[in-house]
Amino acid sequence: MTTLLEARHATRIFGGGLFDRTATLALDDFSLAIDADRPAITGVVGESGSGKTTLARVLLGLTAPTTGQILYQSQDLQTMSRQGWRRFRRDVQVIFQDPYGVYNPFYRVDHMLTTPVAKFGLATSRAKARELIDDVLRAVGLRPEETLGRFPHQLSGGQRQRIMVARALLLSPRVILADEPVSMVDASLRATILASLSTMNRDRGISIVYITHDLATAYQISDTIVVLYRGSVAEIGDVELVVKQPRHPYTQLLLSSIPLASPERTWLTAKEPVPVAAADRSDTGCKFAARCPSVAPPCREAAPPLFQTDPARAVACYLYRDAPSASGDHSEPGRSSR
Amino acid sequence: MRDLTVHYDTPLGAVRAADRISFSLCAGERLGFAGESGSGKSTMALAILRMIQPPGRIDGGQVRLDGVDLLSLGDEEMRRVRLARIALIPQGSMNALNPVMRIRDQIMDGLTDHGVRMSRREGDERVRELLESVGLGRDVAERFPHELSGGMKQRACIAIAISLRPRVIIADEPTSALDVVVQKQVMETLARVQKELDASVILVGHDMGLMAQFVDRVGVMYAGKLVEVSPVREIFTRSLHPYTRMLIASLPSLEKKGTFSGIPGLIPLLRDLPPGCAFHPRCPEAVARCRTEEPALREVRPDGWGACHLV
Amino acid sequence: MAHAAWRYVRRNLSLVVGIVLLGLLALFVGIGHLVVDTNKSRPLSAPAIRPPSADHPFGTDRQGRDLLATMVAGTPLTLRIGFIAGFLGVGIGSILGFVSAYYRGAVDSIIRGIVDIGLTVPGLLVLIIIAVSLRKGLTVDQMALIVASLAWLNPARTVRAQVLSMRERGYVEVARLSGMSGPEIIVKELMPNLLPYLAATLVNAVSAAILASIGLEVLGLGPIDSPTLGMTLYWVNFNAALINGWWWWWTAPIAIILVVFLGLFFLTVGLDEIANPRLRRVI
Amino acid sequence: MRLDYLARRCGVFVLIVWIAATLNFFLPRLSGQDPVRTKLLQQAQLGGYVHAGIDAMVKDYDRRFGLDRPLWEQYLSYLRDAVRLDFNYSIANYPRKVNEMIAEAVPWTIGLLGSTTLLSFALGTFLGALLAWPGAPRWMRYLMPPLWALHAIPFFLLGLVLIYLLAFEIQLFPMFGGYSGGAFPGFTVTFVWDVIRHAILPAMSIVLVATGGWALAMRGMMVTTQGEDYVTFAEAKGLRSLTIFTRYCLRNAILPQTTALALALGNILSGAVLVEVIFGYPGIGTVLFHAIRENDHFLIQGIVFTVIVALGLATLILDAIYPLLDPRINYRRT
Repeated sequence: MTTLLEARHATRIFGGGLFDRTATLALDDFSLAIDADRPAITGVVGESGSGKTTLARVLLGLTAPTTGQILYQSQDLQTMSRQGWRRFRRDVQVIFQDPYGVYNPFYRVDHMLTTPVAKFGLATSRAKARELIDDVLRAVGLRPEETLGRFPHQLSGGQRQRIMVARALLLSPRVILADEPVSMVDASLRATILASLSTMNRDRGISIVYITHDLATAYQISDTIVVLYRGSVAEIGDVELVVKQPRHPYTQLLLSSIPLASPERTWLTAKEPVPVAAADRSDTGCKFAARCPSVAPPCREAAPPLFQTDPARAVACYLYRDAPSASGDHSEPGRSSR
Repeated sequence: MRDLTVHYDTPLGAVRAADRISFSLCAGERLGFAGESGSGKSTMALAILRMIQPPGRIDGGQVRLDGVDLLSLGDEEMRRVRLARIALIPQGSMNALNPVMRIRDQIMDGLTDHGVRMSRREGDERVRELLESVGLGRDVAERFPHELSGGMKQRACIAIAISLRPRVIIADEPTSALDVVVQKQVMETLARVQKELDASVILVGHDMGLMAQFVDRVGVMYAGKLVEVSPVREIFTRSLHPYTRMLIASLPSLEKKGTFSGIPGLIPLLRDLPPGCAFHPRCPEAVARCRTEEPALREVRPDGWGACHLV
Repeated sequence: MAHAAWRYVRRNLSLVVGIVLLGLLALFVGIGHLVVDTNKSRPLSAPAIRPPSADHPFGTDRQGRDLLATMVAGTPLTLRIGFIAGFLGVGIGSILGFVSAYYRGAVDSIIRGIVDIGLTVPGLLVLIIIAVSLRKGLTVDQMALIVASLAWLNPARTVRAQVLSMRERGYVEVARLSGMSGPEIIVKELMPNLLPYLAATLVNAVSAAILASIGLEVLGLGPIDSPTLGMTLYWVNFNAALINGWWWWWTAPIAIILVVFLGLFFLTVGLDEIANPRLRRVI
Repeated sequence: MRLDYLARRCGVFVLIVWIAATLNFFLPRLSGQDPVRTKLLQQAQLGGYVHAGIDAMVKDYDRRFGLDRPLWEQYLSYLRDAVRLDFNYSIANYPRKVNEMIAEAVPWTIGLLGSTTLLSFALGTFLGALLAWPGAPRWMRYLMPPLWALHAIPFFLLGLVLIYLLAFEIQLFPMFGGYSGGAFPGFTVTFVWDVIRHAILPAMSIVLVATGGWALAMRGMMVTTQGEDYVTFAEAKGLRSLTIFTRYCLRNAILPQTTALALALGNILSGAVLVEVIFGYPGIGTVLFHAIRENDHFLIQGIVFTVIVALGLATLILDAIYPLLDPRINYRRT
């Protein structure tokens, strides 16, 4: 399997400089591979502070990992040539979270689209460029004449986010990294944008990394899910397996906490609220130990590796230590284990 | 509440943010108001507490609490009603706590400004009691807001809100920007505290899942108007308004994939609303009448109110 | 058209007042140069200590200078010092501010360190030390350079703060991902948003530079033989004009200096309002 | 955490002291030849009013900063003297020592500068806060424009105008000096009253100008604070409007105001120097003015060093106080 974009034991530590003793481990030995042959949508789910955004920035090459590597077409970003970077910048695109901060107030929204066209020489003439831009706008459900020529503050959050998706589409990339693309958009529009993401994957063969805190939307459009907890992978695997039969206690807690929009009342259990343990940032052992209902002595000693409990799912939890440990170096989700 | 109307003066003319909202809330009941941004749900909630800041102004209608119309009270009387009889729980995403004051003082000043005189010892005791009732340790009293997590800050706000045992608690998107696990803990605390006080709760939000699991009745708002008020069970089984049905359909479920779809079109601008029913441009079941005549909110079936010609 | 102009004036009142004041000043100096013989501003070119009269509208001073000529000749010199020092200061300051905010790292901490400490040190005293050391016959331009040597501190701080806040915005990241290089981002993405702030900082720097130059001149460290406003005040103090009741000698320079500072001040406030409209509600 | 923050602030202070001494040493030497030496030699050759001290000083100066000595050695001996606040003799009024003259002038400047800065800061902050408070009396509105316009004028200009109006025309206050000529300095009531009468005009010229600035800044901050979420929640808690005004708005708006004070000290002092010169007020400013006139380099360097160090100390004190106002400071890296 040739990999397109891959993170290999990527770790990122912030702070920890001379004076700053409080080093925060944003990303801890994270490995993920995006398959080049079968473009899929990989959902990365995690709470705030789980390292989601750091992961996005590391995969985009905006932040260098402290240890480990990020490879694009098996070339390490750190040692890639200028030519390599230009190709990387074109093939890996991004959709940011905040539709308000992404637009330079000084320019009309067209600036967001014309810049990549000019910089990457996507069109030979202005007419060709305009045509290209109109196509991608229509592809995301926007009418060009209603959108172009306007200033950012004249458009709604939903419209602006869709222009952002169009921008990613413009460069016909191989991978799109969507960092919480719909969390600041209204529910009614959320589905439309996610639908356009999955059609892009299906029709144009673009692999998508969908990073979100919302497990339900991840379930709807992803093929594979990575559950992230404080920088390390708790559970990774096929979406149906992970959501329907969650193995890791944290995934179970996440799923049980989501209020379902159905008449049956199962969510508000009358039991005493779990005493909120002060998040002790113990360095050793499993990070979830402090909040885990089935914590055991081994959990506190060393962080559990990934155990391949099913052909298409691995769990980092000692409850499944008798399962074969997943190939630590290079865990491809959705592939039958060796 | 009877025909409450709120206008905002903008450079482009007055915008009607809440248009003739009417509903009634029983003691101990949990009433939810769902709607997207710009639907006027927060405006309506703030109007109850008469906290509409200029350029907004309340133009009409009544808000009666135990028979007393709050809109006719003097400023000082209204001030005393706030927190004592109606309390607000702020949005989860806001920094609603004063960054330079300890939590204990932020609880005590609510009490003292409502004429509650108690010694230092009694005060500390009351603060400890309140903090424990929302699942916070006694040490939180001495802490500053920046030393607490998002969830703990929100529970401190709940402690403040219930400090004078109010009759009504208004929670304006209390768990927005909180993680789903913390959200559940905060909502469990709110449910327990509401039962102990036998207070009624108005929950304003956009998460229909939260509404389904928490409230007894749901009001759905669109473009400043109340388009449906029904018991929660019926909202999810046989709702009276197409917008409610489409709002529920746009929620991603965890049962089956590919079941959720967006609502076409754009959220209308309040300053130039379409004629007739504001939802008709986006409504698949719209008929000619919808484009001309604005449907009134009427009781279609016992305790089921809808504002749609087709019902 | 008049209505739109009036609405613009009402919205940016401070800006308009500032421009009007400085316009009046420019008019005074412009017409002055046509009408008045400026070399009358040299000593012994008029009878000494004459109160304002027909042939000496602003009166004369003890060394026999015609004060109107002195004002007409001196004002542009003082403004020149202010503008040279102001432009130099903002030029150097914004470049340093940009570099340190955008490229961060060691460069940033060095520049930030110098600026923070530099601002706590009273500028005038350092200028005094410099001026005293250079003692041999200062010219107006040398004066401008001396003042400029510290004028870059404040612009560096404000520009750095602005760029730091802008740098975190999403559109800088998107620009980088769209293939724009560092300098390109500075010019195309950051610079346009920064212009209103730069303009306000420039006017501030000019005002501070004029104040510093007048301060030095009043202390006797200015270009001794040039008729700048500060030097006139130096001679006022030197000859105790106040005690001797020669009121006209100091009213002229003070009136002009007031117009300069008020004009620049309203200009800064006006530009600040344009830079962030939220401030508009405050005034 | 607190100690780490204070340690860094003291580090900055030491750095300021070192910079003050370095500036004093190197700037004069910028133009190649050492102005102090040329001044001394000039003074010695004058011969007109020969005073023996000059020759002693020249020999002493050469011993310490002789041309044969390498520059860094001169620099080190200069640093040693600076730290001990020993700036040699005052060239113009030998045999008086420089730090003696400074010690005499400092209390006057601290008296004038200290009182006016605190007064204008307190008055301006309170006025600015009131102006932003909806409950403030209506007429306050009209107070803003004059204060605002005054803020644009340099201190010493207003000083000149005040002297003319209130001292020359109406003779309400003395025009000049720190105390009446004949008065005998001492802590008698008459003398103190005489000093106060002399200090009123200089003080007024600083306070009237500075107050406007603080009021404008505070009002801006109050308006922003009133828009904060915790103020909206405070209203929802039914707090009295006075409680909200003081404990929520004022208490938060005062933080940036204090930082602004620390930053403004430098400019306030520069302005005060000029005010002292205009009023002939016997503080550091006038001593410096005469030192410049008589080219008394040792005195100039002494004053500049002392003032920079004093300001550094004031900033250090303000930085030390700041964490008491803002509890978050302990955790946030400055």
